[in-house]
Amino acid sequence: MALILENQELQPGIMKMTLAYQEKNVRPGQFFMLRAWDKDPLLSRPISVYDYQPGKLSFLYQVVGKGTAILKELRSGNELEIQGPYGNGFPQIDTDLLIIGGGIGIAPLFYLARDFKTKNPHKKCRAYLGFRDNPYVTEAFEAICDEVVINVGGIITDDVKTNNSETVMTCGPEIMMKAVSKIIPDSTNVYVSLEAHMACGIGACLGCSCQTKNGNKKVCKDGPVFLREEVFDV
Amino acid sequence: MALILENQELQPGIMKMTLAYQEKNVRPGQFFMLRAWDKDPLLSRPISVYDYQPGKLSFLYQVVGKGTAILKELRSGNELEIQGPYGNGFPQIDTDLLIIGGGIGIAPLFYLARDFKTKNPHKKCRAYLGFRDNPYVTEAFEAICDEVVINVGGIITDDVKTNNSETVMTCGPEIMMKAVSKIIPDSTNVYVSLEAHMACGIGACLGCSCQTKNGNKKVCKDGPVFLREEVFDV
Amino acid sequence: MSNPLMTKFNGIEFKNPVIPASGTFGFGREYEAFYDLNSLGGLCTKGLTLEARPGNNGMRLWETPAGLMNSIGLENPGMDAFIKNEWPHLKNLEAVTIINVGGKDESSYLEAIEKLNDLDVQLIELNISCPNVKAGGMAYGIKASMAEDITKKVVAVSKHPIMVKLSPNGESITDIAKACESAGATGLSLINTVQGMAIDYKKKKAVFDNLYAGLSGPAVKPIALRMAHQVCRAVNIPVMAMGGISDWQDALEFIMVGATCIQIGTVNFNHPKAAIEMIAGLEKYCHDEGLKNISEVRGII
Amino acid sequence: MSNPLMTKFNGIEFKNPVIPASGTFGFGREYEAFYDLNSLGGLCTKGLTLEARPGNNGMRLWETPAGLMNSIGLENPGMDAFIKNEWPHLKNLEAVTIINVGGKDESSYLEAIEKLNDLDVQLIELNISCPNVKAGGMAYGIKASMAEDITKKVVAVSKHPIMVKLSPNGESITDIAKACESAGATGLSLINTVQGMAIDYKKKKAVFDNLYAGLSGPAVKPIALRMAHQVCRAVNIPVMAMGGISDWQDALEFIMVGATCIQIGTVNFNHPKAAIEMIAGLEKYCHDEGLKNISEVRGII
Ligand SMILES: Cc1cc2nc3c(=O)[nH]c(=O)nc-3n(C[C@H](O)[C@H](O)[C@H](O)COP(=O)(O)OP(=O)(O)OC[C@H]3O[C@@H](n4cnc5c(N)ncnc54)[C@H](O)[C@@H]3O)c2cc1C
Ligand SMILES: Cc1cc2nc3c(=O)[nH]c(=O)nc-3n(C[C@H](O)[C@H](O)[C@H](O)COP(=O)(O)OP(=O)(O)OC[C@H]3O[C@@H](n4cnc5c(N)ncnc54)[C@H](O)[C@@H]3O)c2cc1C
Ligand SMILES: Cc1cc2nc3c(=O)[nH]c(=O)nc-3n(C[C@H](O)[C@H](O)[C@H](O)COP(=O)(O)O)c2cc1C
Ligand SMILES: Cc1cc2nc3c(=O)[nH]c(=O)nc-3n(C[C@H](O)[C@H](O)[C@H](O)COP(=O)(O)O)c2cc1C
Ligand code: FES
Ligand code: FES
Repeated sequence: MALILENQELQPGIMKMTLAYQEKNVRPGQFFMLRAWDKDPLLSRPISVYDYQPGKLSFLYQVVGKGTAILKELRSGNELEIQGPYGNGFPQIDTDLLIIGGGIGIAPLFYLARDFKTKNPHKKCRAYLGFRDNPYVTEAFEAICDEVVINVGGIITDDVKTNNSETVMTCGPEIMMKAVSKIIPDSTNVYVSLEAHMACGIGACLGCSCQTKNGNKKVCKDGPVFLREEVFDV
Repeated sequence: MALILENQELQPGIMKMTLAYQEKNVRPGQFFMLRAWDKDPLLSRPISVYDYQPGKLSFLYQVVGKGTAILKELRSGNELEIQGPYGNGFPQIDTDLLIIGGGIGIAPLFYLARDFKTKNPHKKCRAYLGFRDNPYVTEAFEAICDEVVINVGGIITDDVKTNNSETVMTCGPEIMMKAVSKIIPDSTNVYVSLEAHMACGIGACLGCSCQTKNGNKKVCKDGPVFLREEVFDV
Repeated sequence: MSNPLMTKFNGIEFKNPVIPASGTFGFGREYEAFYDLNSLGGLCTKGLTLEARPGNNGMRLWETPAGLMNSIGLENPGMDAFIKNEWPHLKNLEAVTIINVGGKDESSYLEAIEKLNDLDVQLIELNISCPNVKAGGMAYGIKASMAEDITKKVVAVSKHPIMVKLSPNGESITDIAKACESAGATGLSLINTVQGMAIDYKKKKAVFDNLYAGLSGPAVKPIALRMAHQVCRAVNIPVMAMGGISDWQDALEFIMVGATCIQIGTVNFNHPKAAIEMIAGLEKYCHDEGLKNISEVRGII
Repeated sequence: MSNPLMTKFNGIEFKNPVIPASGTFGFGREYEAFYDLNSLGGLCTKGLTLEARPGNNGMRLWETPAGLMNSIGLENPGMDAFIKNEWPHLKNLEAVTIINVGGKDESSYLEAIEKLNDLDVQLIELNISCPNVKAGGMAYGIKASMAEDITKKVVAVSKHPIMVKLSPNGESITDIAKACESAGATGLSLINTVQGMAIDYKKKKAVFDNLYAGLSGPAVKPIALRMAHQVCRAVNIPVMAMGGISDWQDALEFIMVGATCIQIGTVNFNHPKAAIEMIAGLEKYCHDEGLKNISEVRGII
């Protein structure tokens, strides 16, 4: 059980939750399985790490259904069950970083950017963040990144310009990530973070299988981060 | 939805909850179906009226399983769903009143006693209240009744003395109510308040049927209060 | 604008396809405190048998995760008492009253059905699928040959259309459905409760005197939906589907797999206004989707 | 004091009767992060087929009230890869490794079974009940005659004891159970998932590419308990029961109706330490009740 330090609504239906967390080291792009209920709903919910520093773990999540609605009701001082960190996470890179996030898909990109800039203070990190309507946590990105482009209501990929010195990491609706994969030149590495319905989160149920160029992979264990050419036709 | 004004633990596992309630007039011995959850648990929970005055409705309940555990977690300011008042309730009488309650079975007897003394200030109301261990709400009864005998850890029926000027009303474990029915002379009317697992609470499912001398009766609608000779072999 | 929920079930008009299920709605009266029964498409009576039945002894209800088990055992006042005490009230409703008839053997089914011949009944639901009575009931509903036989005989003596209520506990439900169709059923309804068991481990005993009881509620919805889909594809008579329907979205799913009407059971207990909220939800859905009639999405899956 | 949970299943010793179920535990490795696999009575592998299978396309998981639907479609590396990559790790466990074998036709079952003849396997679970693959799988498990036939042939070619895993979706489960017994099965396990359906009403589509999928979890427990009770009374070979078991109390109920061991599936997902907590709970129960062995309450209902 983890203690909730804060669970705050940033925009209608967009929550940020911070927990006291001492257990393990956490890498950008990893996720936890959350639950704050007994048998209903049955499954735990996969949520990416929005930020992590020793002692503190944050999530940024959108209220979409039953599980996230329950999470929303939690208050600081309540506890919840978390399992993780799970998944491979984003790789360490030695180029500049370009992150492209759509909607709640920006969640795993913040810790990614912060960690990258901490380890590589002299490298550049640029961000394109797209929102359907009210943006959120953009100041957090602005405080970290060298450049942040925010797009509200439009198509984020229309804005994107890149150069060969960057590696691209993206998370958002699949249609957006596919578009990103299309427009970024082949010479640039593009990593995409996938979603799938998950039961176990640890590779045991095969419920999150996705077809890749190298056979079936488990989004929870082999992913959620994949090279674009492994999972999309580009 | 009804607003919770107070939900307080009186003794370990014994809760008193007070709601703002304007809807209907409520009689002693009636109950409500309570729920503060979506689909799990599935059914609402029958809980007797512990006290009622215009604008305010109280329950006294014991935490025994899933439903009551959820009720326990509610705080003032939260809301919960209530349906009712249901059931026949205790009858109006023109004799003195002797109430005999065992454990959480005392819940419906308090409003009964208070209502009786309000309507019949010159009649006597005596109470025997039995508890396995820590007693609760005894002061409330003492403030209302002419005489209160409290028994902790013993057999309440060993204490009971009655006289022909009284009507007896009892609620508690079935074994206690049967013992009460045995020891009270035939010339005295004894009313017992029964329990049964309930789904609808309104007489539609026939899940709470009990066999009586007059054929099957529904505890929720024809009861929960019955004359002892109708439901017990005496 | 015409009513987008108007539904014909083999010629019988229902104002909407929402119908409280047998055994969960008494004879309707209890729910009049919550809404006007005439806002319903129809309602289905508690299962009636020729003679009055006291029902089962012992525990009758047991909650399970997202489910309810019941062992009522067809407690009912018997057909004559029903006709005398309940029918006068029901026959004046605009909502279609469906009379659910059970039995313990062939002659008790047939006699009960015959008693209805003099009344102006629009639809009878023949319950050959109650898992809670020892003799008869489900026994007829788990073998296609027996289902066919009893249906044929009932259809022969009845002046009214017969809808057969199928059990999920028998052999292939499509075989049974086809057998009932060929025996002359006007329609089919499904599913009755799924046979289950509960144990009180502290008492080291089965919860129900009858050992087994019937499971209903959201827990069984996936099973009911699959069976509704199978049966709707297997027969050409209309189907009333049920099993775990809790809200208009659930109802819509059953319509999308082909159900003409839907029945709602357990949800009436925990949410007494479920039926009217469901009707409102379906109406709004038709409006939002621009459907002239809900039938435009019927059977699209 | 001797171990009150020690259990013999037709001669095979299990340290305790708790066994993670096929398809919910991979090949065990993932759960080593949560506890020592040797604290288990046994474990059951993901269903293996002769050839590798990629499993089903499209959505594979769907949550329902108190239940989980899956349409994995027996994704597995094939028998040879299993023997090469997983068996070396498993064969050294103290916990009994049960190898779950599926197939699409007779010859694929038999060949897969034969490949195991050279290994030192204690128990094979013959899966004739997977509702998620089109050819084979469940087809063998829904008719007693077919179940008998395939069991006989498998028993004939196998050097190892065969436990047949039964489907809840077929004709009378006791008939199928008896047929498998008479065909030479060493034991029976049940239930596999219950066939169900899910609809995404917004997309106006079935959720699963295969239309139907398998329902598991607490929702099905009452059904599983009833079937376990029926089967335990119908045969003289031991039964491993499963279906919705979430805690030691659930496990105990299945033992009380006669199960020798219990398997746990879905609960491993939402509560990865479920197995060891269940073992501890059952141990404490034996202690509190003064049982020398859990078998003293087996089959008491
Ligand atoms: C690796 C990973 C990381 C994620 N990180 C985040 C995050 O940081 N912030 C955030 O807001 N969301 C994130 N999601 C999506 C999040 O898991 C779902 O929004 C959430 O599970 C919905 O649960 P619910 O009960 O509110 O919705 P319901 O619709 O009631 O859920 C029903 C079932 O579907 C599953 N489900 C529904 N939507 C999704 C989805 N988009 N992806 C996976 N499963 C889904 C649920 O887990 C549940 O099993 C992530 C998903 C994955 C796979
Ligand atoms: C008319 C009536 C009035 C009642 N008044 C009170 C009261 O004032 N205070 C109080 O503490 N309790 C009262 N009870 C008992 C109360 O309803 C149960 O304790 C409660 O339903 C338990 O719910 P649970 O979820 O905590 O327990 P669980 O054991 O999880 O409940 C499982 C199921 O069993 C039913 N159930 C369990 N115990 C009982 C019981 N003793 N009676 C009826 N159903 C039961 C539940 O309603 C539920 O359907 C009353 C019961 C009835 C019938
Ligand atoms: C308490 C109860 C009593 C029932 N009695 C009858 C009955 O008398 N006749 C009948 O055909 N079905 C009866 N049923 C079955 C329901 O009509 C319905 O088929 C079943 O409950 C599945 O629907 P649900 O999940 O919406 O409840 C009963 C169900 C319940 C829960
Ligand atoms: C994701 C998943 C995969 C499964 N795969 C298999 C399998 O490969 N072989 C098999 O015999 N049963 C398989 N099953 C069925 C389980 O072993 C078990 O019979 C069923 O889930 C009921 O138990 P439970 O309710 O405890 O989950 C699978 C179940 C699930 C949920
Ligand atoms: S969620 Fe179970 S294998 Fe990925
Ligand atoms: S609880 Fe339904 S009739 Fe009494």
